[in-house]
Amino acid sequence: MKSNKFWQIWDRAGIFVALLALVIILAIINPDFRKLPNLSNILQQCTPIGIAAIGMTFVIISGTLDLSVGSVMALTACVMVSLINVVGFYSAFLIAVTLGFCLGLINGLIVTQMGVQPFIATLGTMWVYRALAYIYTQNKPMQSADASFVTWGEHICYVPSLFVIMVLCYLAGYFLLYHTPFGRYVFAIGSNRRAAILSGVNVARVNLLVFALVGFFGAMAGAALAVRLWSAKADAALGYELMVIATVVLGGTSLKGGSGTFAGTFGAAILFTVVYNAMDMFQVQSYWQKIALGGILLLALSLDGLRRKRTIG
Amino acid sequence: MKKLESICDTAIITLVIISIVFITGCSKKTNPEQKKVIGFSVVDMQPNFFQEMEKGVRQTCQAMGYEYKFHDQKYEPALMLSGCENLLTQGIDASIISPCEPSALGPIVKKAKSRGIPVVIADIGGGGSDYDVIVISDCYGGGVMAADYMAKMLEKRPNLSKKVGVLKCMPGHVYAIRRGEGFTKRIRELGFEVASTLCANDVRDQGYRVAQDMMTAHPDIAGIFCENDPMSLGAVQAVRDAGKSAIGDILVVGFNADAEAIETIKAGYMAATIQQVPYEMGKKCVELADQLLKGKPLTFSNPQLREITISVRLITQENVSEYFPGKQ
Amino acid sequence: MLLMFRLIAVILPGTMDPEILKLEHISKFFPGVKALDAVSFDVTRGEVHALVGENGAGKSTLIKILGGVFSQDSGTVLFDSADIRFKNTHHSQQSGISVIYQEFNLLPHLSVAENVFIGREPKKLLFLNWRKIVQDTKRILEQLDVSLDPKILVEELSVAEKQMVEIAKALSFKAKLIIMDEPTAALSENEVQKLFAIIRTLKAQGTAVLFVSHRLKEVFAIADRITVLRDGRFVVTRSVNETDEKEIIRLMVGRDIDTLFSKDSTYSKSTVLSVRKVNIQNILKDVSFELRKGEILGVAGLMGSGKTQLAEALYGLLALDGGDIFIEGKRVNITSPKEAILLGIGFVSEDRKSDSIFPELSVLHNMTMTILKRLTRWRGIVLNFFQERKSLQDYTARLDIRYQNPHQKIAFLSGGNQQKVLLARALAADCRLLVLCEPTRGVDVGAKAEIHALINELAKKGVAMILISSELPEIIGMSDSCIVMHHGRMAGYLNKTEMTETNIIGCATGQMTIGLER
Amino acid sequence: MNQGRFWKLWERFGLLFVTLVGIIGLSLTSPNFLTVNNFKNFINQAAVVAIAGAGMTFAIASGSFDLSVGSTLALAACVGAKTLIGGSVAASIMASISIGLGIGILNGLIITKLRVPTFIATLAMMTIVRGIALIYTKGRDINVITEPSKEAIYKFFGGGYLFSLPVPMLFMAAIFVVFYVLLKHTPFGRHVCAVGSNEEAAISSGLNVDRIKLIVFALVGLTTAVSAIIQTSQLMGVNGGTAGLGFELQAIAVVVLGGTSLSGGRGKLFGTMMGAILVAIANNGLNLHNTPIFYQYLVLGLILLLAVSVDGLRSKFFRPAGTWAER
Repeated sequence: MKSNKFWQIWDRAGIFVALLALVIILAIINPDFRKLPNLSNILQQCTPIGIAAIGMTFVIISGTLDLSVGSVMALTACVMVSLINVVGFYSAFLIAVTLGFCLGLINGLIVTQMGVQPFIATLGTMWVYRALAYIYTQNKPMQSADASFVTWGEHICYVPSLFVIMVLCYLAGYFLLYHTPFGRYVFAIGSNRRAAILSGVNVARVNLLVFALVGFFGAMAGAALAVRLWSAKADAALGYELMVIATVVLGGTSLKGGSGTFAGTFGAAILFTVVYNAMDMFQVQSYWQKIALGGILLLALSLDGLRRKRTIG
Repeated sequence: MKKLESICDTAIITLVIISIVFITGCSKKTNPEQKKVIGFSVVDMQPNFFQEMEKGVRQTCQAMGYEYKFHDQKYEPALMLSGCENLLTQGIDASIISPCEPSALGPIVKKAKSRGIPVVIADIGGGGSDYDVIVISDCYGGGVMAADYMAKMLEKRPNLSKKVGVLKCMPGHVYAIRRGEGFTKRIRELGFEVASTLCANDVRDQGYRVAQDMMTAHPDIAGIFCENDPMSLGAVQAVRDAGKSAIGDILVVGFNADAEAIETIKAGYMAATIQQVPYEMGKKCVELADQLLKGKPLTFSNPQLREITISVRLITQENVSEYFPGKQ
Repeated sequence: MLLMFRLIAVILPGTMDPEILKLEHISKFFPGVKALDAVSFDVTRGEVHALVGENGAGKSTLIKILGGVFSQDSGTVLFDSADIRFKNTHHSQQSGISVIYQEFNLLPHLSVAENVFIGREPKKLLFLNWRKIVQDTKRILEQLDVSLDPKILVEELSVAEKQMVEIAKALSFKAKLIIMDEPTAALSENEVQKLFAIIRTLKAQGTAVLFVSHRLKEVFAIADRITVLRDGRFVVTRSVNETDEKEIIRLMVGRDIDTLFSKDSTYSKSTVLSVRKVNIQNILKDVSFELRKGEILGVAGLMGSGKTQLAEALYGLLALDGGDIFIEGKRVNITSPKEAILLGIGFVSEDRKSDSIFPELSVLHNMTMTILKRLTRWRGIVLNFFQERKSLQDYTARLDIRYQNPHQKIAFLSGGNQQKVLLARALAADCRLLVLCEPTRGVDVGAKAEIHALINELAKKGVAMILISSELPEIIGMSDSCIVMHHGRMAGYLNKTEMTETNIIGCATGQMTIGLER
Repeated sequence: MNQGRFWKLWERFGLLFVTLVGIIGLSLTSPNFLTVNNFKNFINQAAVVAIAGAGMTFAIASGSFDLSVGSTLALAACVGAKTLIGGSVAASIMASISIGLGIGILNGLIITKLRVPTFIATLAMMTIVRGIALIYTKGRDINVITEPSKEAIYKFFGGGYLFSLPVPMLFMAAIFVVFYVLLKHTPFGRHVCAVGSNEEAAISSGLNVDRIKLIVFALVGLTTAVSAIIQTSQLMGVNGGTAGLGFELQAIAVVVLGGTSLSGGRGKLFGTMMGAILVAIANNGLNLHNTPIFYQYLVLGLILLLAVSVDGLRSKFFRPAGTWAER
């Protein structure tokens, strides 16, 4: 029981301990890293993936996956930026988010109504949405004459407004997951689908909503990306889906479903950014950066795996 | 229990943030009386072109006694932004950027300007941002050059048709689009038909396949222009596999003069390529940065765009050995 | 004595000692738990040795050690007079032990034949010898006289058929010792008889059988000796003719338990549920019955008789092709479990592992899953944790569920307690009609008695219940009236007096029909 | 029941039917489609994906999949090409094969010994191997220009003919026959399905699950290496950074297109082959009609979605009598 307790704490806090250690070490050995502007950069740089990871956490807890999130980010971002001139930022943003929600719904419908495995369904839509983004933009970079929206990318005394928004999103997600019946159903489905059905959970509807959430937060992330880049392009966020999934898993959410935490995802999102940032600071050759990222993932999960192996006995 | 856990989570998060702030509190400014730093952010260290350019910048920096900091965008706008931000925080005095996404230059240039750091754009495009100067190799001109050459060669062979094809790079690379435009416009003027324009995603295997399909769709095609050299190498292979020659039967002209392309031309498999001078471009960029730091005035080849164009040259069977003596 | 036997065994290999299996001071620890504490007993050749004890007594752990899943922390296993420490499942199979685990270990996407011979497929050169595999499987199945096509995929089989495949698999080993963990749990009466016949033949051939069951009637019917475990400790080994059920139960539980299966029939006249000529194509035909407030209706029948589907239909899982269901006189059309719950129908499924519990979730969350909507503030948006806790505590008190804290994962609870949590889940949605499928399957005697008492109490409170069970004594003891299914039809509608084992089996096997005019 | 028959037929021949429809449609719309030359083209293109797909089919049948094949292809190709420049053809082949096998086994070890979830393990390996390939080639293209004799031999694998049939096609056919026998008629093949079907049961049936998984991933690596060799010999060169980008998802897609379910326990090898051919034909057709690249993404996505939706709907509406839907 005692060792269990320890591992429980480790499951929840391990990522933060690692993050804390990393930050402190880096801050001590690298003067550039510990500059305030740099740290606020880190907080800003982690927003797109961080926000996208919220939806992904939901979907992974419910025992499935969504590979289309990168494409959703690109498509919604392009639509948003292209519309800013026409309808202004706020309405454009609303439209983009609604679009994202709908794209998510489409994924959900394919999964629940057509009975397609989520991995394949979203793999398909990943290609389709990407294609739509290309077709919509005709590969021209989307820029808006009215550049007022970029003010969202600025800091308030070193705290990036995007990061604040991200934190708010996380609080919302946390509330949704732990304080509403819906959140409880998400866990139920991930843990035992048949039992969920027998308990009168409307599995199809919950699944649908989960995918819609991924789309929604995907759109938010897309918007964040556009705000950071002052522009959007059809090939933006290429391959982000895997990064996002990696983040969620590194945060301690099991791909088997039924268990997971938001705090973990949050920590993992920051951790990845810190690592990237540090590697730039130390002028690590970009080829080695790939290896480093893969290594971290392996390390983290093999620790986990070995532990599980031991407790199984 | 659950409440307790959630509390512990939030506690940890706040702890992290606090500690960050605390650490920054004890951080000190880096002292100014050391040699000046030039930061270079490159599109992607995979194409030879940019590897050459990076070499140019690096070696010139060392030659002129600047400290050199480097970043690779890996063709990812978000990384370009964060990388450049990181360079700025590393206290560079001048920045040279070859942007993978010109339209996303805005925030970077603004940040740099706000710290009074001059920005030199190396090739590709300025995306309408407020940069100091852009050194750009004449991609459009190169396209035209390729068209002229192809026309000239095809005139010599009346038995061939007047159909040509274009292999395009991944959608939306500004420089590549310019090359394509240059070629297409010119070759049409010269009375040829661009029978097929297909994208081969920059890469060799796609180049090979798409070229094959192109030849199937238009068996009588007489020439293929490729917007970069990996694709042209793929095309050459496709032509050879079809039992034809890429010099005689289907003229393949590439762009970039990658080392591999030069080898292939020397080996007599490929007709021509357009040589850019990335090394010189890198060198030029550093010199300009130097002038800007010293506050000297610049002379533009196109003032309103603050543009300095670097001309390109055509490498063919005839002149390859004179420009590239010896093995690469 | 033992030493001598061993010496002999060493000196002259021809002679062998009478024990096939000898356990000496086997102990096994898990983090925090002492699963087995110096357990020693022996099984002689050609004997049927029953191993009984409450859940958590350490039976499963012991079996897993013999099966090579775990290895003991201390103590020795003498198997076939050799001191063996099983490295893995393969090793123990090689040595001549075959285990029928309680939770099925079958491969749904493979055929019956492949499942029987998995890991030991007969080969021609490098390739599978399909013909031999299929023929051998057929032979074994015929032995069991089960009519199954060896080529059919296991995923298409019913629970009982799967159990039969498990048994066939175990037989195919030609093992010296066969361990059966709750082999009859999924079987109906006459399938159990078949199994016993086989066990007797095995016994005659000199194969030893270690028979683990909660059903003492069966234990006494088949076993020669009985070993009782309690809380991981060895209690006693008795031969059946020296003891009786009451004593064994006392030894298992450590206390006396009032007689099982008793229901004082007190139900009012008001009808809760009435089912009229319900049809489902090729599954159910013209099933009709009445159920009054506080009445318990038993449903008996062989496997594939449609009794499970009847329950699922009532719970809105299967759509009806015809017939009407009335609840308190109102005609209702139940199309989903959700609606069923809203109509006050509770459901406890027959397969706890795959259909009922949420293993990753806590006891609390498992119990309140059906009633979350009611435990909320602000029009069902925000969960009210306080109410949630409260409702759990209510039922914990009423059902006497034992757990460490509400956030303990349900997977760590004993079968009995899990079942109680599930009952609580069903009841929580204040239900007037409770559908129980095999409510005491894989539950130990103590918990079983408690659950029966609970059912009684609920009946007194006026809850009408449908009790589907393959344990005749349970049905006869608990229910006020009982219907017997045969090939999707009702073969009998018996009242308290007509409920006898002979009647029920007669109807179930289609030899007679009783009381259908009602 | 009649419908049941239809679905059985569809399961068998649906993909073939669709492919034929596609072929007919294309040969009507574009005159150059139905030429020997073009047939050779798209069969060669199909072979590269299909062969890796054969390995992937095993992985999926065993209930997991491998995201690292793209990077593996790149590294195997790079090493092969480098050795070809220096040494003999045989050496280069050996080099590619051993790299493929090595990475496959490494994957297997990480998954079985370190107990890392397959998805993550192979995802991590994907980036790591890619990084290694880049470092190995210093990010430069490798361009194979050697004496014609050697080149001729090496080109045989990707572009040659045997009995006037394209060699890659023969490779594909051979590998698929072998793998089919392996999967359906050897204990190992059945054990792979067993692991994919129910791992715990497989363990308690005395199967050495770890070893099986290890072999499966080794097979994936091996087939990927073969694909790499064929592609390299077609291109006579490779770029470590760009070769096989997104190849992993393509491979998985063709396997699923072929009717193998990701839930494991079954493998439809010839479906995989048909899937690869179908995709190749689709791309080929779009190129012949001069369609922009991004419509190819669109078509690929839609084909995949349609194919799997049909199966999904089938399983939704036709389930065994007396069982209830799980959605």
